[in-house]
Amino acid sequence: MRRPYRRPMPKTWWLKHPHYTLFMLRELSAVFVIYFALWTVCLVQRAGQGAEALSRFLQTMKGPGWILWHLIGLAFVLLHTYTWFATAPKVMPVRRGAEKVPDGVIIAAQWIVLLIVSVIFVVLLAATT
Amino acid sequence: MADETIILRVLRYRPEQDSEPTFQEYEVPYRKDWVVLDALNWIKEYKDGTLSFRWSCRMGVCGSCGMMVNGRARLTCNTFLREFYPNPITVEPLVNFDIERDLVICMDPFIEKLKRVKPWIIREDVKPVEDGPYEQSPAELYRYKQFSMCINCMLCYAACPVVGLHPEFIGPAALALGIRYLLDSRDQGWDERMEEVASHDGVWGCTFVGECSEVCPKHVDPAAAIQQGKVMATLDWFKRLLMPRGQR
Amino acid sequence: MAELLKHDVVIVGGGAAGLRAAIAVAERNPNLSVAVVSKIYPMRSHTVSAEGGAAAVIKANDSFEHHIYDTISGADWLADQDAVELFVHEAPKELTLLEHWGCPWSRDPDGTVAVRPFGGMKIERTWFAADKTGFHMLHTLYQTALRYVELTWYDEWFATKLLVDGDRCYGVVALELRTGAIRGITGKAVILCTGGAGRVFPFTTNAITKTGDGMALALRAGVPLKDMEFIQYHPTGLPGTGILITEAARGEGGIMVNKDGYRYLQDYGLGKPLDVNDPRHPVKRTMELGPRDKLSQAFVMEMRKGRTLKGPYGDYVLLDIRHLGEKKINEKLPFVRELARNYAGIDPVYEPIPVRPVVHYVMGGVDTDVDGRTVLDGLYAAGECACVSINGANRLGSNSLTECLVFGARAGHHAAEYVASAPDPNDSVLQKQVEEEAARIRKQFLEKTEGKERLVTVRKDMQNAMEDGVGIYRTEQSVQQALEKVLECRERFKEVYLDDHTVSFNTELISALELECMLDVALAMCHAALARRESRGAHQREDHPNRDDENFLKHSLVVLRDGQPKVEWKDVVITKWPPGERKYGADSGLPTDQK
Amino acid sequence: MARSNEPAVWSLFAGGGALTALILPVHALALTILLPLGVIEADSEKLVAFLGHPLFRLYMFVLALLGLFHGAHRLRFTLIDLGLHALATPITWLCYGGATIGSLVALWVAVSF
Ligand SMILES: Cc1cc2nc3c(=O)[nH]c(=O)nc-3n(C[C@H](O)[C@H](O)[C@H](O)COP(=O)(O)OP(=O)(O)OC[C@H]3O[C@@H](n4cnc5c(N)ncnc54)[C@H](O)[C@@H]3O)c2cc1C
Ligand code: SF4
Ligand code: F3S
Ligand code: FES
Repeated sequence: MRRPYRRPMPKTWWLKHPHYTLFMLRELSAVFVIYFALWTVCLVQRAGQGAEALSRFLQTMKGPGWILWHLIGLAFVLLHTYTWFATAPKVMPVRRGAEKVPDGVIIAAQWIVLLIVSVIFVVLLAATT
Repeated sequence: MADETIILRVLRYRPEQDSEPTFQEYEVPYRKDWVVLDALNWIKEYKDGTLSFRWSCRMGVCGSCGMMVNGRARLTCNTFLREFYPNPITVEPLVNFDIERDLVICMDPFIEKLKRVKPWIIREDVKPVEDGPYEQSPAELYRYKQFSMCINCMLCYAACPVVGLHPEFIGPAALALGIRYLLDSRDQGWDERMEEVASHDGVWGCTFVGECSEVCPKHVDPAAAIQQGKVMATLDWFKRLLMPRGQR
Repeated sequence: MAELLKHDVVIVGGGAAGLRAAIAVAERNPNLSVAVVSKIYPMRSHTVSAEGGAAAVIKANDSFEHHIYDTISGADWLADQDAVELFVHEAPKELTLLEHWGCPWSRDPDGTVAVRPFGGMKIERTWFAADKTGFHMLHTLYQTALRYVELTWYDEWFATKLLVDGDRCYGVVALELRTGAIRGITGKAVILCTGGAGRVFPFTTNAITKTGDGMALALRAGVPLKDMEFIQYHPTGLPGTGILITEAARGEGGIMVNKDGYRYLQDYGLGKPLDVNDPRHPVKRTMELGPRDKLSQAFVMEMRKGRTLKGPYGDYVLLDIRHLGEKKINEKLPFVRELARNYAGIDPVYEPIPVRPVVHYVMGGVDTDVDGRTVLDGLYAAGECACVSINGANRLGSNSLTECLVFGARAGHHAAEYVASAPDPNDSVLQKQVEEEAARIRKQFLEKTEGKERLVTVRKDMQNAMEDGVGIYRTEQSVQQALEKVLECRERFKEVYLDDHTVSFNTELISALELECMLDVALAMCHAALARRESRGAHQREDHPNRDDENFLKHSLVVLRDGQPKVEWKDVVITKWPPGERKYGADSGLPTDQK
Repeated sequence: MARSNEPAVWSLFAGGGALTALILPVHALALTILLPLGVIEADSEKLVAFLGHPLFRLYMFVLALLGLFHGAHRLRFTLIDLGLHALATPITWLCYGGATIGSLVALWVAVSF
């Protein structure tokens, strides 16, 4: 005689273990990726309306609410970066012969690239403005 | 030391008498070198012969003793009591599977999924045995070796929320196995196997929660296998898109 | 009563032997319907825990002659030489097939299959997949078998009895675990591949499932069990759990020392030790690479001299692989490291591993010929539950996995041919037997209302009796005592009362059925051990310390005649290799050495 | 089972993930925080020139395209995983549809500068 019992999956499954919660936060970072992308479109659009419009826009963004919001966004973006880099060696393992290049090396390499890109970005911004 | 004990809270479900699972507590002698499985066996042998669970090798290689120990999917034959002592230990059957009885889950869906990825060497030209083994360099071996270490313990299925949310998902272990064969230099079954691996229920079901690899006792890293499978499937898709049928 | 489940061939067991047999039947005749009955899911079978490797001649420096000689001398000349010859010749083909099916054999840099030395071998010839050979072989076989639609899988069905009509075997009675249904699974041929019986002893490398079921089923059906007195102790099991540390650890250069750090094996006719840093170390057929029986016996001698270490789980010695270094250990022996860390609490990279001899393998089994045939038409056996015999008085490490393949395949092929001409079964006769067996099980276990014995106490008493009486060294008296205790346990078994009287997934019932089998197997072991009044290989009678080819160059056969076990004898087949002295160490005799 | 066309969106998701992981930290920090706060001092005219430079407009478009598809892809699965399995199809349309519209807007802003 069989009567298999099916256990329902609770809607709050992602609160059951810190790993799942972290996963949800990682996925949530997508909201801020979208946000920052759209924000940038707005920024350029304002710039297109001239220096004055742009100044007004930036003036609004100076408000503490906006700054706080962007800081939170930045934190999520960093979480995205951190998790994305950490998974790269899994998605695209690099091999030298039979040996796998250690994950740490690949992760470190990405952070170095990030650093270089960031410096270039800031230098370009500062130099031209 | 001989008198020390530890409490095991064990989920019981007997289809002939219970309408739903309930917890039962057992007080078990505590030994530093006992694993959870030893405690369960002690219960079965001396206290309550009606408790059912699966096990065989007791050395972490047959894959039959997977259960939820304090909410985590573990092999009970290498999960030591000392990790929890003196706190009670909760033992439940693996989640995301139906309970057959007590700690025994129904494996049918898993076996079906294993078959789906065609986990065997597919060849157009079969080499006669007399001509000896295929050559495979250590480097070629290591491309898939890690993904061939799976003991089918299904801990990853219990850990993966997608398996619970979306029962058709082929799941981490079976996909890792499919990818193991895709990566094997001796295999020529790429197209056939890709039909399943690159399907909606295949690698594309995975949202990269990554917990499958966290719980895997054999470091198979099915999450990595699946992500590599996504890359393989994507390259393959573009190739099919760009190349006319005849040239593939 | 439910219908019979009808097939052409019924295979009992989903280990290496059973799966190989299943594939063999399907390949030989795709029109046949094959049932694979296994009490656990096939990939859980104990083959999965085999670590070290599988032997077959593949390298240019090796020869069939060497493999044959190593096997026969290792067997202390009790192996049938025609069988060994055939085995050695078919071995490379079988391992190659496994390679073609995807087995991830470890490789040499040039892409050919790598080999390692094992105990008792003159030339290294053990194919391996790191130290998880059995695991990889079993999963390769299972996965390959999944492609054959001819196979019907009876996973988690427990075979309790052979169906016999007249002088032919027509299937089994089996219990489906999850429903508790007891059904007849019929076919014109049955291949028993149920594995060994290490659990008859308290301290074993074997999984809980190795309870000699197939041997007991055959014995009850009147088929003889051969050479049951030969029980292999593996010299390196972890104290307490009995978990195996593979011989490959020594094959790669590991050494064994006693409590004084002394390589004691040199005192027991196994040659002189070389320094571990000497490039010639480890020397084959010497010291740590001697055969298992000799090494286990040496341990007992050391213990008697008080030169072993004492631990909570009895005496032990040390297996030291530290000098291999972390890199080599990780590459060649990762599982050894994992097991030692988990179950002995030490890391072998930094500390020696505590080990002691532990029951590992039953050389004996269901008496078969080289095609797996038994004296009962339609009944075949292969793998550890069978005795062909190639293992004689002591199995050579890594021959057994290969044996499962070679003789699993042969049994499968032969059975596929046999069913074409065998007469159809008489279903009503079989149906009646199924009903009787179902009634027996219900009456004896499920519907019983009282009884004063607990399963575990009977089992433990039997196991301890066997360890005490039929261990590494035996005497007439010790075996006699064991026999009496086993008989007593059989009586007490009738008084066993189960807690569980339900039908779905009743694992307590399964344990009871297994114990019933073990009691029969233990009985056969005792009778055979009493009858063989000589010392040979793994059977060491202190009251008869020498080998006696005059009287005992014979296989023992235990048969049930009118319900009573009787010991009969059968000649060993000697073809080209007359019995000689087993020599290990510097002067290990080899035909080629004499040239 | 048939092969899925998921690679079409997945490649955008993966490209977007990589790009945003690399550039968004400094991008967000510099443009959305440091610039408004005046930590990075910028003359408005020059800033307009910088933001209006064809290269920056191209960058803005690529960031929007890949970023939006990356985000849409994740959002889609997150919503489904949170229990909206039954609405999988509309969610999918909504997410990628939104990303497409957003990308078109970005293209228009970039071109019409
Ligand atoms: C720890 C360990 C390490 C080893 N290492 C090596 C090695 O390195 N090299 C080597 O050559 N050999 C090795 N051996 C020996 C070798 O592994 C075994 O002899 C071999 O695997 C036996 O295979 P088998 O197919 O006969 O049986 P098993 O693999 O034991 O399979 C038995 C099958 O029978 C089924 N079964 C049993 N009873 C019933 C029943 N009543 N009803 C239904 N089904 C039933 C089981 O479910 C199982 O599927 C090792 C053994 C052990 C214990
Ligand atoms: S991938 Fe790991 S966790 Fe999953 S079944 Fe295989 S061994 Fe178990
Ligand atoms: S946990 Fe599940 S979602 Fe993917 S990465 Fe592992 S299969
Ligand atoms: S009992 Fe085999 S893995 Fe635990």
